[in-house]
Amino acid sequence: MAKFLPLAHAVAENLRDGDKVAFEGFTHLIPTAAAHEAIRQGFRNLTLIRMTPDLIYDQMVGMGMAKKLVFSYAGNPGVGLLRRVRDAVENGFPNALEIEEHSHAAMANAYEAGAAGLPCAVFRGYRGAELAKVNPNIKPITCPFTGEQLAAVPAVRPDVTFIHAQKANRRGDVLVEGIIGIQKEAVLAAKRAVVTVEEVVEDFDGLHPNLTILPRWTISAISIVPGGSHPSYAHGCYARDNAAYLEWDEIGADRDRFRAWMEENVMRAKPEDFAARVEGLRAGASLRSVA
Amino acid sequence: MAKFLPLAHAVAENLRDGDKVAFEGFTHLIPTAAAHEAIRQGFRNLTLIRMTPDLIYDQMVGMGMAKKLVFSYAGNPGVGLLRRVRDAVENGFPNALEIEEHSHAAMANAYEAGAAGLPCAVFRGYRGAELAKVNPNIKPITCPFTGEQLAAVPAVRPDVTFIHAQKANRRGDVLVEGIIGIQKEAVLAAKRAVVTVEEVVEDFDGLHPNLTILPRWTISAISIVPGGSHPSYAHGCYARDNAAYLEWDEIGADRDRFRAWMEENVMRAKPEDFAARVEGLRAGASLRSVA
Amino acid sequence: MTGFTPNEMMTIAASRALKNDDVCFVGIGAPSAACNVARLTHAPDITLIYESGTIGTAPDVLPLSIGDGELCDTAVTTVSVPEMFRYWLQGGRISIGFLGAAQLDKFGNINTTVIGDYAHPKTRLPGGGGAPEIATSSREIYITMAQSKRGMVEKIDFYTSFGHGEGGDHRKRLGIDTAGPTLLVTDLAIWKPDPETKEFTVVSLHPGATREMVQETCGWAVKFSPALEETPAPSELELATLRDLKARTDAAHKRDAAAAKRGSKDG
Amino acid sequence: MTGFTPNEMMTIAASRALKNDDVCFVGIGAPSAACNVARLTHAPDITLIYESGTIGTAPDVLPLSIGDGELCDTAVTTVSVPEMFRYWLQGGRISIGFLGAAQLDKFGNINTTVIGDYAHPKTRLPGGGGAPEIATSSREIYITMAQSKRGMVEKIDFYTSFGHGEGGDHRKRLGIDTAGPTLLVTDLAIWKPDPETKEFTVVSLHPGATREMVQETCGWAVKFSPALEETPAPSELELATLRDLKARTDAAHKRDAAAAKRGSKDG
Repeated sequence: MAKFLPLAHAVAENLRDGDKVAFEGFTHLIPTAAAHEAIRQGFRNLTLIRMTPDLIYDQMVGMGMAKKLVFSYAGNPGVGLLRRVRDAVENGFPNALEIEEHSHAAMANAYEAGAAGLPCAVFRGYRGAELAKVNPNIKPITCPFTGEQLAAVPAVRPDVTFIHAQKANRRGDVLVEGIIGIQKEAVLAAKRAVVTVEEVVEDFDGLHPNLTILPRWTISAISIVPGGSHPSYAHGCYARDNAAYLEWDEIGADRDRFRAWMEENVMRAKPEDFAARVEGLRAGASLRSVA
Repeated sequence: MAKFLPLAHAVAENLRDGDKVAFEGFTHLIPTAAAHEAIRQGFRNLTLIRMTPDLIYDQMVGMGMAKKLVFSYAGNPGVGLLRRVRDAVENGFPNALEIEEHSHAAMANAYEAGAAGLPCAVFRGYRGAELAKVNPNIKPITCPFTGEQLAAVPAVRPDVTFIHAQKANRRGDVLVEGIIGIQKEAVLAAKRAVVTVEEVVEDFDGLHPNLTILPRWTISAISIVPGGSHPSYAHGCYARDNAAYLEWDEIGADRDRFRAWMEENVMRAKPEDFAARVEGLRAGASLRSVA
Repeated sequence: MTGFTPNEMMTIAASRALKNDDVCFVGIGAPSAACNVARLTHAPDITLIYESGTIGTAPDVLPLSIGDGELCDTAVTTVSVPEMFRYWLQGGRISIGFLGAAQLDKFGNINTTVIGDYAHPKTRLPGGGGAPEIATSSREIYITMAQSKRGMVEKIDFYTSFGHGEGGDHRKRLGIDTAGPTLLVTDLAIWKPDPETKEFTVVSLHPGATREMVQETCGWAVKFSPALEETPAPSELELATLRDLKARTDAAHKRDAAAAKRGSKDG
Repeated sequence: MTGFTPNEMMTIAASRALKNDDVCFVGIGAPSAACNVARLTHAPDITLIYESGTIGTAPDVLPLSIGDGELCDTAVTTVSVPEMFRYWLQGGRISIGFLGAAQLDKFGNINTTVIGDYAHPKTRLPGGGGAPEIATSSREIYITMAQSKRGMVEKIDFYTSFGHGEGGDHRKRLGIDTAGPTLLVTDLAIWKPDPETKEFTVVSLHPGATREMVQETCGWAVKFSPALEETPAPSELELATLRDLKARTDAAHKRDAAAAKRGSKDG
C-alpha cells in the first residue's frame, strides 16, 4: 500500500545492495531524481534493468554501482553513445560490467510477462539476429498447433522498480499519461515499486475511466519531486531539456569531468533542486491539454 | 481503410456464408444492430466466436445460422441461461451446433495473440480444469527456462469482427470508452472489421492521448447506428435495458414465441429503429462524464 | 435484532470474511452482494474487481451483470479484458476470488458447465467464464451458495474449476501454489476445509439452523467441527446496509425498466 | 532548382518512396526527416509510428529522440510499448520499416551493436533497440544512410538485424515471410536488391554523383543496374519543405535550450 515518503526514505526503504532494479521511462518521465538519490546513497552490485538505459544508467555505471546491465538500447537518445557504459564494457572502468542484451520487442515482452506473472515471454523475434547466439536467455519455443518456432525470454521481475509520473491522488493511486512506455508493466512486474510524482491532487474524479492508473496497492512508496524527471520531460508539465542531453555527450566522455559534474550536480544536490531545473521548460510543455 | 457505409452495405460487403465471425462486446457495447442486419441477410454456416455469447448469438443460433460456437460463457448475463443455445446443444434444434469451449482467460489471451500476430497464446491456465480434457485446442507448453508447464490455445483470427463504439471522427478513426472489453483485440485479430457507432464527430482534438482508439486503417467499414447496442448500453450515451434481458429469458424459452419475436423485432425492423429503443434510457446513461 | 432471512444471513456472514485490504475478484450474484456489504460496513477500502475490467469499483446499486456501467463509473480504473486476466488475475494481485456455484462438491470443486455428459448434456449451463483461472490464480477462494441437494453433491458432473480436487495435497501435486477454497458460506452455515483432508467442515451454524437442516440440504455426509459455533446474527448496521443496497438496486432496475418501456413506446 | 546538398537529396529521394497509404515505423535521424517530408508533400495521410508508442503522429518539428512530447501531442493515439511491439509491429500492421545503420552490408544486413568482437568490443554501439523485429515483421524495409567505407562494408561485425542474410532465398529458408530490405537511399544513389541474388544494386545516381564516387565510398564492389537512371533533383516544394522543417527544428531546439538555461540560472 502506497506510503507518501520523502525521496531519501523511499529509496532507503526499498532499494538494497545487490538488487535487480529498474528505473524505467521510455524517453519520457525518466526517474532522474530517484536515480540521483540512489547514487547519493551509494548502493553497490546492482543489476540495472532498462529498455533504454540513458543518462541515469550512464551515471550509475560510471559511479561503479552496477555489476550487470540488462537492456535493449544503450544510447543517449537522439545524440549518440553512452560514454560511461562504453568505458565499462570496453575497458572495465570503473569495474567490469556484465551485460544481458535484448531487442526492444524482447524486453517489452519480458516486462509484460513479469506483470502477467508468467515465467517467460513468447513472441516472434530475433529471426536471423545474432543476439540469439550470444545471449543464453533467448531460447526457441515451438507452437504446439502450427509447429512454428518462436522466441522465448525469461520474464523480467525486478526487486524494485522506480518510475516518475505526473500525479498521485491523496489515496496514493498514480496517473501516468502521454508516452506511457513500459512503466505500468515495470511496476506490476516488480516486488516493490517507488513512484516520484510532479504533484498530489485531491482525487481523479472527472478523469476519463480508461486512463493509465496504478492503484495504490500496487505501489510501495510515493515521493513528491516536482521536476523529478529532468532532463527528460513530463507531458503537460515541462519540456525535454534537449540541450542537457547534448551536453552530456561531452561530460560523459571524460572520466574526470564526469566525476566533477556528479560531485556538483548529484552528490551535493537534493531532490528539491529538480524543481528549479525545469522552471524554464514549463512554457514549452506539450500543447495538447491533459486533464 | 474505413469507409462510411449504410449498415446493410457494410454487412453485405464484409460477411460471407461460412465465415468465422466475432460480434464482440463484454456486456457493454454489444453490436446488436449489426447482428440483426446479419440475421436479416440470412447468412449460413457461420462459426460464431465470442467470449460471452448472449442474446444476439442466442438469436443467430436460434435462426439456424451457426454451425459452430467458440465461447467461454454462454449465458444471459445476470439472468441465466441462453435457451436457444441450449436447444441447439441439447436437442440439435434447429441444427446441430459444434462447440469449442474455453475459459475467459483463454479466450482473452487467444484474441490478444490474434491481435499480436502470433499462432498461439501462452498462459497459466486450466490447471485441474476438465475443459482441457474435452477441448483438443488446449495443449501444454513448457517454459524453456523454468520447466513450468503452461497452457497454449490457438490464436483467434476471425474473418470479420463486428463491434459497436461511441464515436468515429470524420477520418474514420474510432473511439471506444468505458468498459472496453476485448474489442480492440477482436478488431486487430480479424481480417476485416466493421464498426457501428453512435455518432460521427469532426475530430478527436482535445481528447486525452491515451484513449482507446482504432486508427481508420484498421477498420473496413463504419456505419452510424444510434442505439445500435440496445439492449446493451453505450457508456455516456444510454443505460443498459435490464428489463429486455429479463424478458428475453421468457422469449427464448419457447420456439414459437422466439420466432414470432424475431419476425416482428428483427426481420421486419431496420437499423434506424434502434434509436427509438434507447430514447428512454438516455437519462440513465452513466453519470461519469466522458469527453 | 430479529427477523432476517437465511439468504440475508448468508450474505452478511460472507461479507464479514472480507478484510479492508483485500483485493477481491467478484463473481456476480451472492458474491457481489457480500462484497458490497463489506465495503459499505467494515471494509470501506476493500478493492472490488469485476472481470469486465473495472478495478476498485464502488457501485451504489448492485449490478445485474458483471459489466454494468455503474461499475465503470465508480472504478479507480477500467482496463481491457486481456489485461484483467493477465496482469491482475494471473499476475497474482487478487487476494480473494469470490465465486458462486451451480454444483459444488465437498472439496470445493465447482461445476457450472453441464449437468450430465459433456458431449450430450442433460442441461447445458453457461460454462466457466473466468472461474477456472480465478480458482487457481487467486490467493484464496471464498464460495457462497444457498444449500440444496441438487447443488451440493457427492460428485460433480464436470470439473469447471478446481478446488481441492480429491482432497489432501491434490493442488500441490498439480503444481498449484495458491490456497484454493478456504471458506464456504451457505444460507445455513459457515464451512472451512479440514486442514488435512481439505473436506469442507461446518464450523459455525447460523442462528436457527440445525445440523439436521444442514445435512438435509446437502448431498454428501456432512462433517461438523468439534468446536461448532453459532454465527452471530446480523447487526442492525449490517442488515440495514444490505436491505438499503437491495432496495436501491430494485428501485434502480424498476426505474430503468419503466424508462426503457416509455422509450420504446415513444419510438 | 540548383543548390542542394547530398544529404538533402538523400532525404528527399527517400521521402519519394513513401506512399500516402503507408504505415511507417520510423527510425530516428534520416528516416524521421524523410518520413516527415513525405507527409508534408505528396503523402499527407501517411501513418508515422515511432516505437515510443505514438501512432499517426504529425510533428511540426523533428524530434531529437523517438519519444519527444511533440510526437504524442500530434498522434492519433499513444499506446504502451508492449502493445506497440505486439499488436502493431508483430501484428503485421507496418508496411514500411524505415531504418538507419551504423554498418551495412550489400545484402541489407545491419549492425548497430559492436565494432569488433561482441565479448570484447573495440567500440560498443547502442545496440539494436527495435530493429531486430522491425527488420523481420515490417512488410518491407527501407534503409537510408550517408555513404562511407566505414559504414558500408563487405562484412559487418555483428548481425543486429537481418536483411537478406547471405542473399538469395535466405529469408525464406529461415521462415521469414516478409520482403526485407527493398530500398537503400544514400547521399549518392538509390539502390534496390537484385531480384535473384538480393545484392543491393545502384539503380539511380543522384545529380552530380558518379559511379566512381559511389564505389569510393562503399566497402564492397558495387554493382550498377544496366538501366541506370538519374534521380530527379529536388523540386522547389520538396527542398523548401525539408529546409523549413529543419529550420523549425533548429529554432525549437535553440529556444528550448535557452529556456532551460534561463530556468536553471533562475533556480
